[in-house]
Amino acid sequence: MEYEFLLNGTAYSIKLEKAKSGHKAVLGKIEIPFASSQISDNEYSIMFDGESKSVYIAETNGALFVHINGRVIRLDKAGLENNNFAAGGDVFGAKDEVSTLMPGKIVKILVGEGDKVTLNQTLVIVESMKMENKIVSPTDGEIKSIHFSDGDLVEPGQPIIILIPAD
Amino acid sequence: MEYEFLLNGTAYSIKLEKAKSGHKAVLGKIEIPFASSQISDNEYSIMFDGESKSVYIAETNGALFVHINGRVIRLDKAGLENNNFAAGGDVFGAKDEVSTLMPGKIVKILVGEGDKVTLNQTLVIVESMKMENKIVSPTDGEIKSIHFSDGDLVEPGQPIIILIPAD
Amino acid sequence: MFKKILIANRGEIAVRVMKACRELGIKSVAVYSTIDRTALHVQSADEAVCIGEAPPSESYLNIDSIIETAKKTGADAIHPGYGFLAENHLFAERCEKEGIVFIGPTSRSMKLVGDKVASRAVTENVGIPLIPGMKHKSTDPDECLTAAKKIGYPVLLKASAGGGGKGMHVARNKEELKEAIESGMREAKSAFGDPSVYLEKYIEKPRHVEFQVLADNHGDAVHLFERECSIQRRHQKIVEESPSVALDDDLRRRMGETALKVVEVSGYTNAGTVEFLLDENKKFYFLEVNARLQVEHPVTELVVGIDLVHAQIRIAAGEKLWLKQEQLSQRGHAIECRIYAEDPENNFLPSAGKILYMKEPTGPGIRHDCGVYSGSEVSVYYDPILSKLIAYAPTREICCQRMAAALANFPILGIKTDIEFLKDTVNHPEFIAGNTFTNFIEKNMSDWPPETKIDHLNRALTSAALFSSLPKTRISSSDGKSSIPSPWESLGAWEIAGG
Amino acid sequence: MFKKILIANRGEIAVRVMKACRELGIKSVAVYSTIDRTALHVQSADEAVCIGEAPPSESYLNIDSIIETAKKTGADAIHPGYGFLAENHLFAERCEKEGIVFIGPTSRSMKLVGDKVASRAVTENVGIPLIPGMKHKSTDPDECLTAAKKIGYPVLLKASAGGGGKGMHVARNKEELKEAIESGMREAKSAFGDPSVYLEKYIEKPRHVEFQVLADNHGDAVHLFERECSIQRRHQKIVEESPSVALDDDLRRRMGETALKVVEVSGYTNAGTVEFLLDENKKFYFLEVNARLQVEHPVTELVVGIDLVHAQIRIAAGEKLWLKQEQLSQRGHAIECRIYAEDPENNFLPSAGKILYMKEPTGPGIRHDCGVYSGSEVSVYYDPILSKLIAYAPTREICCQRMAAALANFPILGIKTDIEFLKDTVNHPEFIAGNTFTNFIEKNMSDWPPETKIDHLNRALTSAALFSSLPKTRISSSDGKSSIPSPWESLGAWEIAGG
Repeated sequence: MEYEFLLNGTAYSIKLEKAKSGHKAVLGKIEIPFASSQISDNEYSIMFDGESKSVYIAETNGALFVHINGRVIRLDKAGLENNNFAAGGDVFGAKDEVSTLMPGKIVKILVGEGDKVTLNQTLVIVESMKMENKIVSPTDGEIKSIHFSDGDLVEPGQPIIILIPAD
Repeated sequence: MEYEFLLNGTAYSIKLEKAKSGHKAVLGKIEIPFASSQISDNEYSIMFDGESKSVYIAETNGALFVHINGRVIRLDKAGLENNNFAAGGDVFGAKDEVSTLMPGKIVKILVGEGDKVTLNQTLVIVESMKMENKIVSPTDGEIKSIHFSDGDLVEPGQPIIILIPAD
Repeated sequence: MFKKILIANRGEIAVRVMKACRELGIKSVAVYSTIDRTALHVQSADEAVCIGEAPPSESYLNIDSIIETAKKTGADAIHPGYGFLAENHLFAERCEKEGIVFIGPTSRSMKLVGDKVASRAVTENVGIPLIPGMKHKSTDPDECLTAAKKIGYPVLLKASAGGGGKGMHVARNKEELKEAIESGMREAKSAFGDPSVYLEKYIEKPRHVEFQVLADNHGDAVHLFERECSIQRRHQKIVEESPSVALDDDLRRRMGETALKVVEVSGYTNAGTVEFLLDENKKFYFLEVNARLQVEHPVTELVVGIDLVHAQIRIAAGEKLWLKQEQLSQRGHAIECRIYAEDPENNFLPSAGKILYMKEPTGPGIRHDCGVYSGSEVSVYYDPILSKLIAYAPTREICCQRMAAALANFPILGIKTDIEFLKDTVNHPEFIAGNTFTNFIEKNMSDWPPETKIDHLNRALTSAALFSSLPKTRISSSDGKSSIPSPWESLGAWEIAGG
Repeated sequence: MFKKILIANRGEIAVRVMKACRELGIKSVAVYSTIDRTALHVQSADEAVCIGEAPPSESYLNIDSIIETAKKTGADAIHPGYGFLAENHLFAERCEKEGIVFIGPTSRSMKLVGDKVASRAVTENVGIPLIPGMKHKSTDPDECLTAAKKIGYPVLLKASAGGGGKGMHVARNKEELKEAIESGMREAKSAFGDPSVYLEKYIEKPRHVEFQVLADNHGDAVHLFERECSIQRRHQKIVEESPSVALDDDLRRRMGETALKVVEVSGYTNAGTVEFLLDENKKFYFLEVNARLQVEHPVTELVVGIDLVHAQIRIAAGEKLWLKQEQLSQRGHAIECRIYAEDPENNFLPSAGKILYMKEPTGPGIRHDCGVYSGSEVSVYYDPILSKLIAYAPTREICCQRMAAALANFPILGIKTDIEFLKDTVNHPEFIAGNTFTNFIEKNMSDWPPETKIDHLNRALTSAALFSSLPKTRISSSDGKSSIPSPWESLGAWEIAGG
C-alpha cells in the first residue's frame, strides 16, 4: 500500500510492506521497520526499533494530525484541497493576497490603493477573540485593491487586500 | 419508535415520541418528557424535568450498560439470547443446574450423585483469580448427575451438577 | 449555607466551581449561550439555562438575563468565575440590590480596586510602594505624551478598566507611544467599554509575583503566600508557580504584610490577589488587586493545602475565617500551565474548531482542570483557554520534570494549542534554573519551534500511513461525533430547565 | 542513579512506577505476557518485552525470563511493584547474585519479615506487642486444633507465607476451623507454593492501622505516619485513608516509634509498611511487615507530601535518607478507593471481559492511578484491580464528599466493578462518622444494593431507547475498538523490543 502526504506543501510518498519480523515503511531509500497494535480508534502503540511509542492520530477532511513524542505534525493527504481553517489549519494566503486566519472584525486598514508597501509592514488590524492582530505585508510591493472597510466582518481566507509584488 | 428491554428477566416496553417541547418516552401509562444532546458515541446529556444528567451507554451483543446517577443498569435487548459472561453478564443458571460465572478450576466437589441437598448448601468449590468461591445449591433437592471432577477446568455456564429440585 | 448557586461563566472555571458546589451539597445552575449547548459546563451542572446568543454581550455579559435566571431557578448566590462579569462592580451591585449573594467582594471595594488610578491613591497614602506613573487616567493622547516625558521612557500603557493584559502596550519612544495610545484606547473601549488609559514607568526584566488573600466579612484576613507568574506572552500569564524562587522568608513576610495592608485599606473581602512587580534588586512595587478568583489559583491550593473555591463560598455565606496566618505554610512546589487554543508559531493567534481527539493527563501529582472534551467545539467568541494542567511535587526540580512528562503525553488533535510550547518552556534550562522574568519568552523562546527531526517526521509519516491503511469505518469515527446529526438533538427543550 | 529500570509487574502499579522513572530521567522496560500485549503498562514504557504466556507462573512469576530480560535490555535495577514477585526473597536474592539492584529490602530482611512466625519471635524479644497465637507455623490440622483450644475461639487462620488475605479464615468453633484449615492450606499452596498455616487470637471489631516507613542503606529510618485500612471484604482492603480518626498525637507517636523499632530489629531497608491491629480500647498489636510498596501508598504521599516511588528508587541507588522525622507532618486528609473488576452483588466475585467504555475522574483533589483504558480486556489470570481513585481535601468531611462525587461520575461499562459499592460506602453515615472497623462491610453493607428506584429505571430505559434509536454506525463504534481486526496487529514483532 502506498500513500502520499503533504507537509507544508512538500509531498512525501510512503509504502507499507511486510518485513521478516513485523512490517516496514519505505520512504525512498529509507526503510523503517515497525510493529504496531491498535489501542483505540485514535491511539496506536507502535514499536520503532526497540522503543514502544504511543501515537495518537485523528483525521478531518484529509488533514491528519499525528501526535508522537509530544509533538503534533499535521499531514495533508495529497491530491486533496484542504482549507479547513476551523480544524486549525495554517494555510497561508498567496504572496499577492492579504487575508486573515481567523474570523474577525476589521478595526483599521492602514493603507490605500496604490500605496507602496514593504515586507512585514502592518497593513490591516483585525480583532478576533478580543485581541488585535496586525496583518503584515507578505512582500514588498504595491496595493492593487482593497476589498473591505473598517468595521467589516471578515472570514478566514477572504482576500482583504490584493498586492502587486515587487520583483 | 418502540423498544423492548429485559431487566433481570422482566420485559419493559418503551416508546419514544415527539412532545410539544422536546420529546417524551412512554412506558405504559407513564410519560417521561426529556431533551437530549449527544456528547460522544457513549455519552449523552439528557434533561429530565429540569435536571441535566450525564448518561453513559455502551452496548455489546444486545446487552446495554446504562450509567446514570452513578449507577449502572444492564438492560438486554428483548428477543436476543445473551450469555456473554465475559462482558460482565450476571445470568444465573436454571434452578436445576449448578454452574459457575467465571472460568476456573474445580477444587473440590463436596457431594455425590443421589445426595440430598438443601438450599444454599455448598456443593462445589471453584478457584478463579486465586480466590476460592463456594458454589451453593439453588434449591432443596437431590443430586441427579455430576459432570466434572476435582481439578477439572470449567467454563462459565457449563453445568457442573444437575439437580432434581424438591417440590 | 446556600441551597443553589448560579455560575455566571463557562469553560473550566465553571466546571471547577460546580464540582465545589457538589462537594458542599449545593445545587448548581449553569447558564450558557446558544452555541454552548453541549459545552462541558452545561453537562456538569444540576440545571442548565440558555441565556442568549453566542456573542458575550448577549449571554455571559447579559446581566439582566443572568439575574432573571437566578431568580427563576431560585439560586440564592452567583459565582462569577473569572473574566466576563467577575470584576464588573455594576453586576455585583445589581446582585446586592436583588438580594442575591455575589460570591466575591462588595461592589464598593470592587469598584475601588478596579479603578487603578483610584486604588493607587488609596494605597500610596499608607506608604505602599508603587511604580512611578500618571496620577489619573486619561483619554487625551497629548496628556499621555507629556506624562511619558516626565516619567521617562520606556513606559507601559494600560487600559484603566483593564485586566489580563488587554490594551497593554510598551513604548520605548514617542512614536511607539503614539501608536500604542491609539490601539490601546480602541482595545480598552471594545473590551471594557471605557477607552481611558494610563501610563507608568516600565520596569525592565521584572518578575511578576502576586499574593493570594482571603478576607471574611468580619474584618479578619490572611494571605496564602505568593505565586510567581512571570512567564507571559502578549502580557498574559501562561505558566505560574508557587513558591517563587526569588523570595526568601524575609521578603515573603514583608510582601505578605503589604498585601494584607492593601486588603485592609481597600476594605476588600472574599478571595483576591494582590499583584506586585519584583525588580532585579528584590525591590517590589504594588500593581493592582485582582478582585476575583485567579486562573492560577490551583498552585496555591496545592502548596498551601486549601480549597479556594470552597473558601470563597463559605466566606460569602458569612462564615468567620477559620484559618490563622501562623498555621499556614507552603509545602512542596506546584506549577500550572495554561492550555490555550492558540498557535505559538503564529504569534499565539487563537485557534478555533473542533477537538477531534483529546486525552487528559492523569497520575501522581497531576491535576487537570478541564473545560472541553473530545468532540467539543472551540468557538471564536470566547477566551481560548481550554484547560489548566497543574503539577505538584516535593521539589521544583521534580515538579518541572513531572509537568514536562505530562505535557509530552497530552494529545489535543484538530486545533492548535500551546502544549508543545509549554513543554519546551518548562524544559528550558533557564526555566529550570529559575531565571523567570517577564521577558522570558522573547529572550529564550524566540527561535521556537525547533526544526522537525527527519526521524520524527518519518515516524509520523509511517503512523499516518498505518492509520490510513485501516478500514474507513474506523476513521469516520476518529472524529468524536458522527457526522449524522442525532435525531434527538432537541434544542428549545433545554429551556424547560429553568421551569 | 540508575540508567534503566525493569518493572516486573503489570497494571496500574507498573504504569505508576514508569511515570516515576520518566520524572527521574530513567528509562523503563515493561515485561508482559502474551495476553497483555496491548495493556497500558506496555504502552507506558520506553521498551517492552514479552516474557511468556498468560499464566503468571510462565510470565510475571517467571524469574529466569525476567532476569534474562533485564540483562538483555541492560536494566541496572528491577522494581517489583506489589504482588507477583515483590515479596519473594528468592527473587530478591537472585537479583543480588546477578548484580541487578532489587528496588526493595535485602533478601535477608525480606525473608525474615516474610515469615510471620520468625518475625514474631524477633519482635517479641524487644517487647513489641503481639496478638496471642501459635509459636510456629504448621501443616498439621490436629496441632492447629489443639492450639486453637489454648488460644480460645474465635481464631484467625492465615497462610504463613501469605499476604492480602489470601488463605485467611475466621473460625468461631472447632467445626468451622476444620473446614478453614483444609481450604486455607489449599489456598496457601496454590497462591504461595507453601501450605503452612498458623493460628492466632481473632480480635473482634478491630481497626487495621499501618505505618509507612522509609529506611536507607546507611541505618537511618523515618516513619510517614499511619494509614487506616479497616474497610475490607474477603480480608482485602478496598478503602484506605490517612490520617486515622482513631489516633491522637500520643498514640500516633507511640505506634510510630514501635514501627521504627520493628524496622530496626529486622534490619529492614527501603520502603515498607508495619501493620497493626488497634482494638476498641486503643491497644495496638503488631501484625506483620509488608516488604513492598503498598497498593494504598498514595494516601501517604498526599498527606505527607512526598513521592514514595521516587524515594524507593533513590534509596535503592544508595542515597542517604534526606528526610528528618521532625520535619515530617500530616496535612489534610486523603482517601483511596480500590477499583476492582468484581461483583459486589455476588460475593465480590471477580469479573473479566472487555471495558467497553470508561471515563476517568479528574479535577481538584482527585488522583487516578489507572492500569486500563476504554477497550482494554480484563483477564481472568490476574488480580482484578483496575485502578485506584484517590481524593485529597483539607478535611475528612470534604474528602468523603469529594470521593463520593468522583465515584458517582466514574463510568466503567462492560464489566462489573465495585464503584457503586464504594460510593455507598464512603457515603455511609457510619463511615462519615469514622466508625470504621474491619467488620464495617458485614455490619453496614449487608443489605446492599439498594433497590432500584422506578424513576431511575425509567430514565435508564429512556436513555437505552434513545441510544438504540441512533444510526447503527455510531453504536458499532460504541465499543472502543472496531470488530474488524487491524491488518497491522503484528504480534511476534514485539519481541524485537529486547534486541
